[in-house]
Amino acid sequence: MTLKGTYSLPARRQKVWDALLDPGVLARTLPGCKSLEAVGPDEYRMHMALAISSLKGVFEGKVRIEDQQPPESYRLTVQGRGKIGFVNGGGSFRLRESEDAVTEIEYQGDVKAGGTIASVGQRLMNMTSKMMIKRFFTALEKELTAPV
Amino acid sequence: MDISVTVNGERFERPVEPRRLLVHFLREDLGLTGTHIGCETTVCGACTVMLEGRSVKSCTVLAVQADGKEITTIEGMASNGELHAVQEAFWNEHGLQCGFCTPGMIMSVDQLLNDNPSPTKDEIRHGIEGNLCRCTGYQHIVNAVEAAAKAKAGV
Amino acid sequence: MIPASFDYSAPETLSEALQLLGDEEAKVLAGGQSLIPMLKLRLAQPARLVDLDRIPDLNFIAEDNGTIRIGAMTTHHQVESSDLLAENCPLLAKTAAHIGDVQVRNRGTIGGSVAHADPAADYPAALLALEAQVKLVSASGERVVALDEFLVDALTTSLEDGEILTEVHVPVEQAGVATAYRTLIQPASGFAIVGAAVRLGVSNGNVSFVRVALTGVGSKPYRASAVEQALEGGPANAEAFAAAAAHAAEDVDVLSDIHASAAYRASLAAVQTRRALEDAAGSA
Amino acid sequence: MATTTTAPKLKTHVGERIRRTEDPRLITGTACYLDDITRPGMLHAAVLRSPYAAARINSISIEDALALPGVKAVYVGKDVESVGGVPCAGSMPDLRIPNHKILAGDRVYYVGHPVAAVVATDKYIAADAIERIEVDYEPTELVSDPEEALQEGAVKVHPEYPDNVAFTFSQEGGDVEEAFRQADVIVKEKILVPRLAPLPIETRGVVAEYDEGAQELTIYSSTQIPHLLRTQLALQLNLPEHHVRVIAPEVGGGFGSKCNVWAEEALAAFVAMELKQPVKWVESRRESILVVAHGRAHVDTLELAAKNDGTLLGLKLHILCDIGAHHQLLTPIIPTLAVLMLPGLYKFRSFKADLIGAFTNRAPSDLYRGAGRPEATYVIERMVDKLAAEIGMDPAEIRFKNFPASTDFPFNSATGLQYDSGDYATAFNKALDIVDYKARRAEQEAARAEGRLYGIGISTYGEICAFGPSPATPAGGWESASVNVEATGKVAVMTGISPHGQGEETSFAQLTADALGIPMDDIVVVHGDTAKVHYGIGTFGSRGISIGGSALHLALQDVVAKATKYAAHMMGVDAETVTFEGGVFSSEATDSTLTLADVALEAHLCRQLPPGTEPGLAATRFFEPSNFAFPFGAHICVTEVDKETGEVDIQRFVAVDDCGRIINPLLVEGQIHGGIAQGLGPAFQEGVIYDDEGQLLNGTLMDYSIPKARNMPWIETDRTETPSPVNPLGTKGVGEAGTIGSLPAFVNSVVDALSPLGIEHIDIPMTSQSIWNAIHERSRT
Repeated sequence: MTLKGTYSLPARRQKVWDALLDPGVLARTLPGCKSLEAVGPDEYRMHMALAISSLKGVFEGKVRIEDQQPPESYRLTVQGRGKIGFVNGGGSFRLRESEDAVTEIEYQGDVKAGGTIASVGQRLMNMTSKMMIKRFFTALEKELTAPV
Repeated sequence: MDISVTVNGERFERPVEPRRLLVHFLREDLGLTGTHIGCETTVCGACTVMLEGRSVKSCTVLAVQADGKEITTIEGMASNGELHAVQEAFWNEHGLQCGFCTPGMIMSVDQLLNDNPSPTKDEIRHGIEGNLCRCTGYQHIVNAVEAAAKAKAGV
Repeated sequence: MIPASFDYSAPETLSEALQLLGDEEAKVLAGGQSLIPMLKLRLAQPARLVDLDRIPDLNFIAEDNGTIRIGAMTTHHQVESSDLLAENCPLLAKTAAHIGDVQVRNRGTIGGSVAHADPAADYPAALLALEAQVKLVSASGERVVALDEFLVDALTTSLEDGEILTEVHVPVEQAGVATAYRTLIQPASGFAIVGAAVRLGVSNGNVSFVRVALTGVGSKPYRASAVEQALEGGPANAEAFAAAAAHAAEDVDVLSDIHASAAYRASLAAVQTRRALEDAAGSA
Repeated sequence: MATTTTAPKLKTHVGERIRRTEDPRLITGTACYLDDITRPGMLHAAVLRSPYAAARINSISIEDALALPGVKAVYVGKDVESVGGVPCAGSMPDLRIPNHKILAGDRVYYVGHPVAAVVATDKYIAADAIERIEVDYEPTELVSDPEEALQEGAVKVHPEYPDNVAFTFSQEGGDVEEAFRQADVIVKEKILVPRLAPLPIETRGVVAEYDEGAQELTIYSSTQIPHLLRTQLALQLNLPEHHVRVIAPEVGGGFGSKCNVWAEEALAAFVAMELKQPVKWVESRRESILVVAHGRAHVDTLELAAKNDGTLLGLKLHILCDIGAHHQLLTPIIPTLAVLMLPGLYKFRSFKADLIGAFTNRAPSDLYRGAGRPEATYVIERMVDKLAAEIGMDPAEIRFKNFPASTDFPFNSATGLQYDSGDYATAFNKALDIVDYKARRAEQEAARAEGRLYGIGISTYGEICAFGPSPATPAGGWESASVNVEATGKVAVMTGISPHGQGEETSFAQLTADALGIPMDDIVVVHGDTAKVHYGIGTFGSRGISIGGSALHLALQDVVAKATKYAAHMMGVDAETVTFEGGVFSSEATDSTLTLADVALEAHLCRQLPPGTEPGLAATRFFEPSNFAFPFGAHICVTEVDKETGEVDIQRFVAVDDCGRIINPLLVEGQIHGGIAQGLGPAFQEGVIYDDEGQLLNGTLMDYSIPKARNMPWIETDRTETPSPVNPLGTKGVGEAGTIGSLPAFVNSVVDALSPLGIEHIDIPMTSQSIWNAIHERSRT
């Protein structure tokens, strides 16, 4: 399944970039992320507990940041495995700063699921993925606009 | 948990795990294997039974939810050796082939005719959409429902 | 398929239920027609289920002062076959008849459905068109919120931890307002690919009142305000309906899945909205 | 003994609409299906399946599962290495059969591949234990699409082979190149026939029990082929066949999916022998959709050469069959049947077909109702329609033009089959009359003038069934039957046929009642237990009545001959003077008569048997047919398509079928209706969807859509009866006809409806979305 879209954040591009690559920020903003620990350069092990209504899944996964072109673009891949199957996602993020210090993030990526979630959850896949992205950006926006 | 359920007029008391599905309780704990399991997602209707007089899919009801309630299964449809009108009609009209969906189908048809004693063909098809049959193409089932309706009305 | 273990309670009063829900891992069981399949697939593994079925005050349909209150544990079948609703809120009764199949309607409840917030469920289209409200009760009090605010996103509501949806409120239908619900369903699940609910009042050939809401199109059912605005006060004829219905999926992030692409859903949203408007106009 | 004065009615059962004798147990819930079986001390098994389409298994940790109270054992691949692999009966010269282990070894090849099995005292515990097994998978590259699988440099499903070709098969008849040179018109099309889940409402299941003292393994399996399963299990487990007993209990539908030998059957047998406790495994619906061999799975490329007057000259075909990662029992054989039946009902002068079976990282494909014939009929019926449109000829007329005449039979098809008997034009005319074809075309013209999309679809189909004869059937094409007239006068019929909904208990009792002149209530039809009946091949390919019924017919003749001899002896007359009618022996030589029961009792008591005759009144016969039988018919479908939503309203569906002589019209109608439902499913709703990672995306009945009551049109049935000369009953078979005949009628009707928009073909399933897409693309350009 392909996902793409744009999201505008009220912050300068460098600030957004720094946040996006900050494991501390990621740990707080990735939906369901319980812990994120570095296992290599730009590579993290992640423990996720996703909960949407009564749907619940615990995933162990890997997050990798690749092809960094600061502060313009990078690729993010996420792999998660759990009892109800696995989810692999990869996407590119492109950052553009407009006048009045607003940064627009354009993302495009693929999400692939396997196991139970693939064979029973198709109806929910698209909407939950979109929801995850929305949750992520909303959390990121909160993070960026929080008073320091 | 201990539950007490009246099935086909007989009261049963059994301990069950909260997660035990009603269909497993009926089939395995009470030995009433006429109710079948065809899917896990509340679609096929093979497990249909009457709970407090309304048809339900017993794979999507917990046994504990039925505590203190009354259930009728396919085994309770015939009485005193006489087939129920719906059973008789399914037999006469060849409303079944492999028979696996049939008990659930009969329970649904009973519900349908209780709600609407003289349904049209369209109403019959609508009334049994919670029951999948892979053998008959439904046509003889529709005939059977019409025949049962007539028999029940005494015409 | 077999659920993972959980504890089960079937309280007989609401306050007892609220107390039991204090536990973070507890989940309300309100009919179970969506929840139990998820338990069986082990996509949901709550520690405790709190079954509302034995609380007597949650199953009723009553009218007072122009508002119809429906208890959360009222089944779809009860809504579908209620004389009170058939007379005073026909849109809701006919929408209930579209849900799932007979067995599901015998077991599934309006409160369970609304709180589950499935974006393809039938009820929300009618309820949004009816500007319905839901009553939410917690140990610390109760609140009544508009359904539009209650539904946050797919499978997500503004229900707080420890809160229970106890009632759905809809208005007694106004005189002279005709209603219709049109769906195109996904043939396997019976869920709406697109469902459009319409309330339409016409006087002197012009639209005097209109409410349009859609389900299945986006990740959240919604009021199609652009359609309503295009119709309000204008002529109630086929051209106007078609022109207005074209706005049905405007500004909506339309869902796409293996059953229907976003383009198809958006097109269906317009077609079904137009047809529902025509149905309502024809039945008035 | 009284003399009867009025002649008894000779045939009171065969040909009558008789309600079924098997139904009382089915409508009262007292029938015993597989999951209804319990044995003392029975354990419950659950299978852990791969979530990956291709992966190496680095390790499997089972300790957590074993630690769960109630768990008896956990098995992984290495534990069951002594058990033979899942068998495949194909025999092409270049056939590659990878080792199909009953549990994966160090690799998995498709999503759903069995990886481990848990055995516990309770199925709830088994389900919990499955979740506690930790498998360290290392995903590897994979190929999910069959066309990609054959590309140069494609990922290899089985690294031990140089490419993904599982087998090839070619056939040629006549001079096809010459035909294409002579052609006025050549039409081409690429047609996809998606994978279908067979989906009987009862999933698979097996109970295995081992009697250590008797060394007897008893396998209860929801199977269509108990004897073939016994043979294969004996081979897999290295047991003498007579130490294996297979029982098919009440079987809740099969549609070909239970005409197979499954890994789980051998697994359950192995576990029962290891643990010395009975064990049950019942498949979940999700497993069923995921791994029960899917049917069809073709990518067909066709070219049809013809004259401008509609004369068909030649056909070229390339079939790519996606067989999945492993073979099941008949995987390579099914698409070859499609090749053989491709000429359909038409006098093609030439023909050339190439078939490639491709390995992919998907679940195996194998037979599903119709098995090869729906694929063939669908594509040829589409191509004939396409040709008719191309040359501006009526699709009915082009069919009449190319039928062999009824006097041309036996008719040799372009692929070398000999069609036994037929009268295609009569059946077709009957269907055209019922639907009032001319009136429908006029209605179409009027509808089109209003801009409505109204279509009339025709399918004149032929098929091959009543499988035998043996040299052309992989497992043997014969069948057995025994008749035993018991001392009480009641009759037991034992058949090698193993019905699962077809109603042979009734139709066999009808044959027996008429042959012996006794009421059906006095007859018991026994089947599905290898310890009770002679070896038989089983129920598939509409062989029940034609082959099994014919064996019964022969055995009944033997019994009557024997009884006549005894009766003559008892009456003291010459056997030649004895007649047997309506269950009564009489002779003009004397006034006395004897009933069958009188004779049966004497045959058991043996007080006055003729010297040199054997006691008892029983006979066993085996029947080998001389050829396949070739049913045919015409289906016509009238539809209107909703331009805006893509929904299809089926207004009429007429089916005129000829399945040879008919034993019970009620049962034949039931088979036709059900068959048509399984043609409608793939036409509009069905088809498993895989993504490019080999994940099956519609794995439950919430997403995989089979017809519900409201999806089915009212079916108007009629028939012609052209007896088959290849068996003594003259029957042909009807199990597949509806499925084969209806699909092209549905599709041709929708394409006909859409043709004013310039649409020439639409692939199945024709969902409202896909029809909307086709309309939408046209209206954009």
